[in-house]
Amino acid sequence: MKLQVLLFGITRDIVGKSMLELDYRGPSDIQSFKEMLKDKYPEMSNLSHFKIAINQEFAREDSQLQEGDEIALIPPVSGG
Amino acid sequence: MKLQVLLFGITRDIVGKSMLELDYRGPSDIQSFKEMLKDKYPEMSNLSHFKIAINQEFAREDSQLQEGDEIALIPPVSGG
Amino acid sequence: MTENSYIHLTDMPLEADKVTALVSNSSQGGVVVFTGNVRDRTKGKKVLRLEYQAYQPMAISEMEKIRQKVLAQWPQSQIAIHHRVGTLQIGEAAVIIAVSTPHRAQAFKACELAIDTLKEQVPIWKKEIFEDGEVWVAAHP
Amino acid sequence: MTENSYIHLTDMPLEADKVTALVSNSSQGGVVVFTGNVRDRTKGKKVLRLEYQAYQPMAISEMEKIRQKVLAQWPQSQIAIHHRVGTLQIGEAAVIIAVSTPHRAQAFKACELAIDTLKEQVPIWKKEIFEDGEVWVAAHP
Repeated sequence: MKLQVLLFGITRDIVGKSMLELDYRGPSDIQSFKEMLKDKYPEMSNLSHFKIAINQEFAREDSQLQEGDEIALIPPVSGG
Repeated sequence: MKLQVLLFGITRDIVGKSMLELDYRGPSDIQSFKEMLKDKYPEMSNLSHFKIAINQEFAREDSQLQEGDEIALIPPVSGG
Repeated sequence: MTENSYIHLTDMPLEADKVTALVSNSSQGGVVVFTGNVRDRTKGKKVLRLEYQAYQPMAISEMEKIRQKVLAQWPQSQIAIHHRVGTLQIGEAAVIIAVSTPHRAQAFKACELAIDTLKEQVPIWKKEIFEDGEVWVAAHP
Repeated sequence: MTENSYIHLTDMPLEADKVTALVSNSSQGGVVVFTGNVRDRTKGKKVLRLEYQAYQPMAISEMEKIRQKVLAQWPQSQIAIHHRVGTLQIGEAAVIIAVSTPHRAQAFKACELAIDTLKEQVPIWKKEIFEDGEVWVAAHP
């Protein structure tokens, strides 16, 4: 499925752009999607953690990606 | 002993002035002094409580009044 | 006890920005400011205005004691306490306490300790003026 | 999630008076305001400036969730959260949270809950700029 992935903070620096366009062919669960990203961008494995947001909500354990979703990588936040 | 007693809040209203000049002949402990005031101004017995300050410090149980002290009546405070 | 800018008793309107600025500096990450405002009613009864009276030198001395207590308990903190006296209109600030600390949890604790202690110990009294009378707050049981 | 004046993400300097005024009214006795300022050093190292980046719509939505959580837990409270983005100079405010409640203890609790939750959940990131490099705060273990 075609996904557009928004990038922020350190993940934007790792990838080198603010949006990633992917033709993702793996399983649609969050864990598999994160594994694919770590394989493609090994530096992501060095982060404290990173989360996935789907349509501006934090993904849950059982969330599934769907084509057309607004996906974002959420590295450790540091606002305030 | 001659005492000048500063009055604030409701005690100022009860006595009707902001300073009371007394020639106090009772015992110099705080408890006796407060009893004298309650006898003289019965309305003071109706207060939640009132404290005595000597030289701008709260009197303690064992404090003694001395001529020349700056005495003040401290009814329940309500600042803030 | 002489008054300093950290401890201030005044019949002029309080300014939160000024009190906050006293404790803000580039090495303190967090500032907590408590403002106590004059409310428009007490137990459902409409308040027209308030009058604050203070035993001025002792009030300043007791406010300074609160400041020293906070500085002793949180040595890296900074604290300022400004209190209003005289006639206050509804909505005006009666007290502003600003505390900064390196870690924010301490600033919340210290600011709350300061206002709680002020309300218990500082010789300041407020009289609520109603349409049909006036009452010294907390005077009677 | 649309932005309202209670929840505000802006690249302009924050104004504590404005945030405070949003929650101040004549029936709330106490207002607690937390301001998070940019510090001049991190672990002893001099910080030149900071850059804040936000996932704007989600950050606003998460700030609004915090607001709703506070309003649910303290139904009589009012709360405003303003957060800065873009380049901040040392000493400038990155976040201001103002909470008013009828009873002050609740305002302290609610304000602290709000800033603690914001720092855990709101998708905003800061990069510290040093003389010899820059670091995304908290990114690495």
